[in-house]
Amino acid sequence: MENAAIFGWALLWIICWGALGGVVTPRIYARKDLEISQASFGGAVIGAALGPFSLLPLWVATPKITNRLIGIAIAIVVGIFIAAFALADPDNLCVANGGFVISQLANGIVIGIIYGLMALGLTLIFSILGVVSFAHGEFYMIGGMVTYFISAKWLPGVSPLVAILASCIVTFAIGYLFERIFLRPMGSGEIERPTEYAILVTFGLAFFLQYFTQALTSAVPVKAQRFFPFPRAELPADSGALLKMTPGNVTIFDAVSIPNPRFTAAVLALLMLAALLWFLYRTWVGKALRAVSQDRQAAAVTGINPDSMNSLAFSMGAMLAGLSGASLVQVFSWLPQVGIPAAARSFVIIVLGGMGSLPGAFLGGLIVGLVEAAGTGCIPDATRAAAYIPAYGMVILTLVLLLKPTGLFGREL
Amino acid sequence: MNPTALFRVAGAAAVVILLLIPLASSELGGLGPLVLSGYVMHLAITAFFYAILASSWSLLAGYAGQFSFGHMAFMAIGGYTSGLIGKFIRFTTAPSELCTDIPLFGSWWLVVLNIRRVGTIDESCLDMAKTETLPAGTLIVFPPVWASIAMGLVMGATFGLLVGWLVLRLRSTYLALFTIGFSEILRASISAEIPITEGQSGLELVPLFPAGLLGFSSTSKIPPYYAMLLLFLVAMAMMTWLAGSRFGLFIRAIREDEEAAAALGVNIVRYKVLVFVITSTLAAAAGALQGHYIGIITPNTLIILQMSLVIAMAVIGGLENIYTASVGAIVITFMLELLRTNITIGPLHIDMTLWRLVFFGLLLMLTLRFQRNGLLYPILERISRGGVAAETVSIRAAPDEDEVDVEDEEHPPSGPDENADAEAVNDHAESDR
Amino acid sequence: MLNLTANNIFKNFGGLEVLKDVSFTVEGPELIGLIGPNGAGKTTLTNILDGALKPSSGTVYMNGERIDTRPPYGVARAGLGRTFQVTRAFRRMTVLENLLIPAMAMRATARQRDFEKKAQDVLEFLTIAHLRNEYARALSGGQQKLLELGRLLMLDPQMIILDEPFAGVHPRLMEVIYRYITETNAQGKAFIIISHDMDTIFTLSRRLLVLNYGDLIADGDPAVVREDPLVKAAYLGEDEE
Amino acid sequence: MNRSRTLIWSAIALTLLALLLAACAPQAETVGEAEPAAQEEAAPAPTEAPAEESDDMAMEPVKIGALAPLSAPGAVVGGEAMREAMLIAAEELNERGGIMGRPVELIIVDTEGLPERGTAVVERLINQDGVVGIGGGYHSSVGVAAKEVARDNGVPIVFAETWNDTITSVQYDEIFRIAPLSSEVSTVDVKFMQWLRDENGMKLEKVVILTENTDYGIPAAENTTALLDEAGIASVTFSVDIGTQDFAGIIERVKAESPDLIVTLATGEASYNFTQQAADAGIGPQDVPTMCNQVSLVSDAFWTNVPDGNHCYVRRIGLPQQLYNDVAQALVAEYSARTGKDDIESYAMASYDSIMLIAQAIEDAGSTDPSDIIDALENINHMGALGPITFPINRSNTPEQAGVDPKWWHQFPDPAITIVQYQEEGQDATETTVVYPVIYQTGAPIIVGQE
Repeated sequence: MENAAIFGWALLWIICWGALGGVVTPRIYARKDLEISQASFGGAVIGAALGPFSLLPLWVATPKITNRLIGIAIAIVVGIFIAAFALADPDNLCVANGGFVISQLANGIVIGIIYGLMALGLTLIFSILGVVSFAHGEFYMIGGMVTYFISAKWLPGVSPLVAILASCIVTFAIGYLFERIFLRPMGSGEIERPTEYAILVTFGLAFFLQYFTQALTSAVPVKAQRFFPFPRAELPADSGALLKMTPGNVTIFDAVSIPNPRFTAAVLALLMLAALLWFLYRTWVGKALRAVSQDRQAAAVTGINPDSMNSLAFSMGAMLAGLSGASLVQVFSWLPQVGIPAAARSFVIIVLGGMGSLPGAFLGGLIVGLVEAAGTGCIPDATRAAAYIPAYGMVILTLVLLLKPTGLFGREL
Repeated sequence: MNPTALFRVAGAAAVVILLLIPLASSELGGLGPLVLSGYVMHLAITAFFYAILASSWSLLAGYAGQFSFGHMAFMAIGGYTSGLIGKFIRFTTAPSELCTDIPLFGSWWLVVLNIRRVGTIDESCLDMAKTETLPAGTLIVFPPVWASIAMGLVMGATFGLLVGWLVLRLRSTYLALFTIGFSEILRASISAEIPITEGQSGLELVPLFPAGLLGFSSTSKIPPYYAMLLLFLVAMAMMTWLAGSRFGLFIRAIREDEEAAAALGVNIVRYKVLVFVITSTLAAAAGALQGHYIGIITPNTLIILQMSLVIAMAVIGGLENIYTASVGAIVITFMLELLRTNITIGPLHIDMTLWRLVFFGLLLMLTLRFQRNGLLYPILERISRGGVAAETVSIRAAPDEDEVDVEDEEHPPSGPDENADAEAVNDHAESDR
Repeated sequence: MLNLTANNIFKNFGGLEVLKDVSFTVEGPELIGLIGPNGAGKTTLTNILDGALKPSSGTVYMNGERIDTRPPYGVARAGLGRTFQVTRAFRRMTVLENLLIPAMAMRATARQRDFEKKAQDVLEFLTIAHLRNEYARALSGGQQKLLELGRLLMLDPQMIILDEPFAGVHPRLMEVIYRYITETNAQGKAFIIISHDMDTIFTLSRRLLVLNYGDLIADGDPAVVREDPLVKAAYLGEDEE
Repeated sequence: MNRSRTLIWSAIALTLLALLLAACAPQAETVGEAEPAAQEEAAPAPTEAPAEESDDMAMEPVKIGALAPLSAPGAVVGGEAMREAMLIAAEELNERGGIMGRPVELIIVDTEGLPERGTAVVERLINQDGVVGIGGGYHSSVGVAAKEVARDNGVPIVFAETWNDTITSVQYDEIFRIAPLSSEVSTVDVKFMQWLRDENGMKLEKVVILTENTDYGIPAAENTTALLDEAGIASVTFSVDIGTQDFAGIIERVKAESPDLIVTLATGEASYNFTQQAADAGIGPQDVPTMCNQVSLVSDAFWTNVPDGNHCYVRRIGLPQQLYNDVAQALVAEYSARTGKDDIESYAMASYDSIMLIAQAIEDAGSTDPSDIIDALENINHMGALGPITFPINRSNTPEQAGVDPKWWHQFPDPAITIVQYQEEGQDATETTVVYPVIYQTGAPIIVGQE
């Protein structure tokens, strides 16, 4: 980094004014008898955005702090951050190379969609049962393992869709059994302190599933073949300047390249997402699920059995994780341990999106995908950029928990 | 004999036995037929190490209800702080000129080393200073191990304070997620900052007693055994005292109902932060001691797997009691070693190295589901039945029938009406957030 | 002499005004009833007085000290205790421990045994002395309510807010609670009692506050308030729902 | 609290006592003398007198310890291969009639890839099981920690697969190594690259190194970088956390560097992940000359995980299979029969040799006294699967006397290192083309991406 000082000062500026805005704004709003629930966070981001130039008008005019205002402020903060980075390090690939930036963005979005699908399962479980499943990563791992073993070992040559379906069934079944045996008693008051119990018992499940799989499959990494390789194609026909497809890759405009397995996985994820939305909003069971997530008592009065909704939600959540695993086993090498970072990432996403919020989970997935892409792509020190990959998400997690524990779409605390 | 006195005697006997165990070690020739190899001694030390971690985690999670997954991070903070001080700090009687020199009292200087790697050899500025700038006869003193361990404790306490303060607002699940995040960031940083921490290669630490102790060499197992035992006993004594004092009362009240405790005048901020500080200090102390004993510490000690081991020990032993948690840790440490034997049942050949952890996970889940207070709890209950142990009495059915309102009996904790019921659910949901 | 003053309390929840300009003063050991239809803001007001919620605007003073800026435990130490609508006993602690907590919290240097005698007296007064070593979760709902009242005696505040003390309680326990209120009040502690039970509240209290959708619509002698047209309207309105 | 406190104290005492007794009590199922004793993980009786003190005890088995990572976070694949090879060694020894007429008992312990576990298990091997020498060893960090225990107890370790230079450069009497030195491996890598440039006309101005931030990866990358500098080749190092799965971002950066050659120093699944994802992104081994990690020699796993990995160059420790000696041929035959693999991994071969070396040293010394074994090891000339193994730099010929770097202490000086290349998709590791060094060459390198 050449002019690191510029970046440092910009960061300092953002942090100091943000802190000031966060501390002072709620007091001013309180003194004027205005609503202060958003004042702290809103003040912080608005302060971070333009410092005194935005804080003073805010304090004088004290407008209602809407999500729109916060959104604009966040956009400005991100803008300043990027501008400072660009000034500080003009030769950085993220600044100087447009194709690189777009490729990274494309990568981030594609992988973010799949992260989002997995986190969706977790958030579904949370919205119905009120627990975070720490075994989510293991369902992801099992989904991939089942898909691999069916498509490569037991029934070679079978359509990958069959294998994916089988992995759905397996993860759904494990989720269902676990919920019935271990989580069902929580509802009856048999278990003291159900939230803590749920944390520990899903943690135990994670431990069990991981070692169980390892004991069964040994620790050799495996990987499924590409589900649906691209046809070879070039457009225009000879130069391939616009679009160039090989079985493993598609390159657009000679600059943006998306590997086939990721592309397939993202498309699968989008299809699943559509199916999920259809299920939740168009079927009776889906509506019942949503009803339970909004008001358990009221739903129970209307004849919905909350217990069976719990089972359904947990199994479906597990299945969604299994599905993400199934669609990614053709992208990554698969081991019994692959679930751990994936689960950690899902935690980040649901906290960022707001626990229990379905759109939040999806958007959170995209953001985490993009941040990881930006982190690995832009940090100038090549020996550190990738070494910190597991930390990027966790930094988001801790920051969100500290600044706005409700996340982007969470209900008020 | 009255159970209290009985247990007191048994407790004292246990301490005496623990103190006498080294007499049976092979280093001291064994005790009749009982000869404990260095390996058993090593296991005992490790068992104490885990017992300190599990019992302090039980104070944090079982008593105060703060389900932190960052306990191993504090352990690592203790170990790494002590190790980094040993690596980077020296005391000299003359300024080195080449390193960062900080004047102390008299003619003493504190020197912060600047180490760079040349090929495969680490070259520190002090080595150059020895030949170039330092006058002959300059004393170079390593920081004493006890002092670096003490700094490890201070760092553990500081981070405990920081984390405890940051997580004040966070309940259960959020707290668990935050602490996982904290520990993962720490792990990634330690792995990546190789020039400082040596990354995955591990940071080497000087032995606990570099010059040996009382005729035992620096590699003897006996001084570390007593050091770890001492820390264990001190930690248990301290936690016993804390748990029995107002502190214990208040943190349990916070676990049960934070708002109600606050409404009754309990300074929840102070006690929540304090319990983090105390337990992280204990974890850091254990980490520093273990680091010096093993001689190396790596970021892999922070992986979630290691944390789950401590959690499982505490839960299987009994989460809500520091004693059951520590006994659980000791038993499981030995069990996991003993279980490394292959079992052949007919044609079935079971590689226990792999399967023991599967069974362990299953045991953890079943314990949680069917024996929430841990597997040791029923033993405890049986021994003390007929005694007056407060915790066990209430397991009996509700008292005098005529005192109990029949209508209430059917819905014991329920609220006054439909509306209140709904609110109760909301309250519960809120406390989950 | 106890003095609690609430000045112009407003409270918004995301645009919903739950309390609108509520002001009142409590002087000395009064016995006040606080009534109002569901959603009137009674519990919100309690939470604001207790420090669990911060008012959007307005102030609360107790004996000249501002308490709305304090955390709940600071308010408790200033001399205001409360119960909760849904009983919140420390379920996995014994009855005795439940009682010791407020007593110890109030005094930094105290030791447990200093209070055991007093706790015993309180338990006997509340007729649950035989349960002292039980876990609170083993108690019936009514007994848990008594336990909460006992904790307040150990806290020894100047003013007590009871949120629905009579709801769902067996008549015999109700007598105990009734006796608790009158005797404690006679010892010089002020009470604010929130209740749906009109009969009890009208006979028990000597002053009545009526909240309706965030407005304090009446404040005065129960007999007068009962005839207030606004109050009647509020309750009639509720009946129509 | 008091009651439960004392209560639990008694429980502590009881359980601890029970466990201590259980841990030390002689176990009934200790393998009998007549049986070939390749026992894993058992805790045999330490209470009996050491064998060499009594002639009556002549049939007491000779105990040899072995280190291997057999559970996570260790590299389990490597550990399992090593275990298999070492078991073959033990069985062979027993079929031959054991060592000095006594059966051999091989005790394999799991290091989990953690130094603290490594310390514990070495402690156990020496103090509990009473082994007289230790072989195997995979993770360098474990080796670094284990060497201290070995030194404290004066028991020799022959490391089979720990490359970190410092393990030998500290010059402990007890520490021997038949694995290559990390720095020497890098030297071969860079010589190979120079050879490609100078003799094969390949354009080579910039190299990207992908490494894992471990005790293996970081020093290897540092060495390689330094050597590349000397050779006038620019290099950029990307280091990743070992658990990394998604390399998309890094690969875009690698791509932007437009490297002429890529070196993968990440091991395990990270290596597979990187190579395949790079191939998907269009800079795989078929697009840019790539030196894949040695795990790519496990051809089954390689082709499963990296279907587009053709034309990878892989560094191979040990001779090419065509040049295997009789020992190696026999070993491969047995190993293939057991595992279904066509070739043996270099580290499995080395771990086999490490056990055999210790066995021969005991025979040479005619004693199971560890210090005698160390003396014998210093003077050994063992025909192993790796070739004739000697340790020329030792106490009678110190690095100072020999004028060499201390890293050569107790180091097997010439483990053969070759570079092979997959030249057909799905090719078996045994059929790969040896492209370097020229004396072993079986075919010319296919250099991709040259326009």
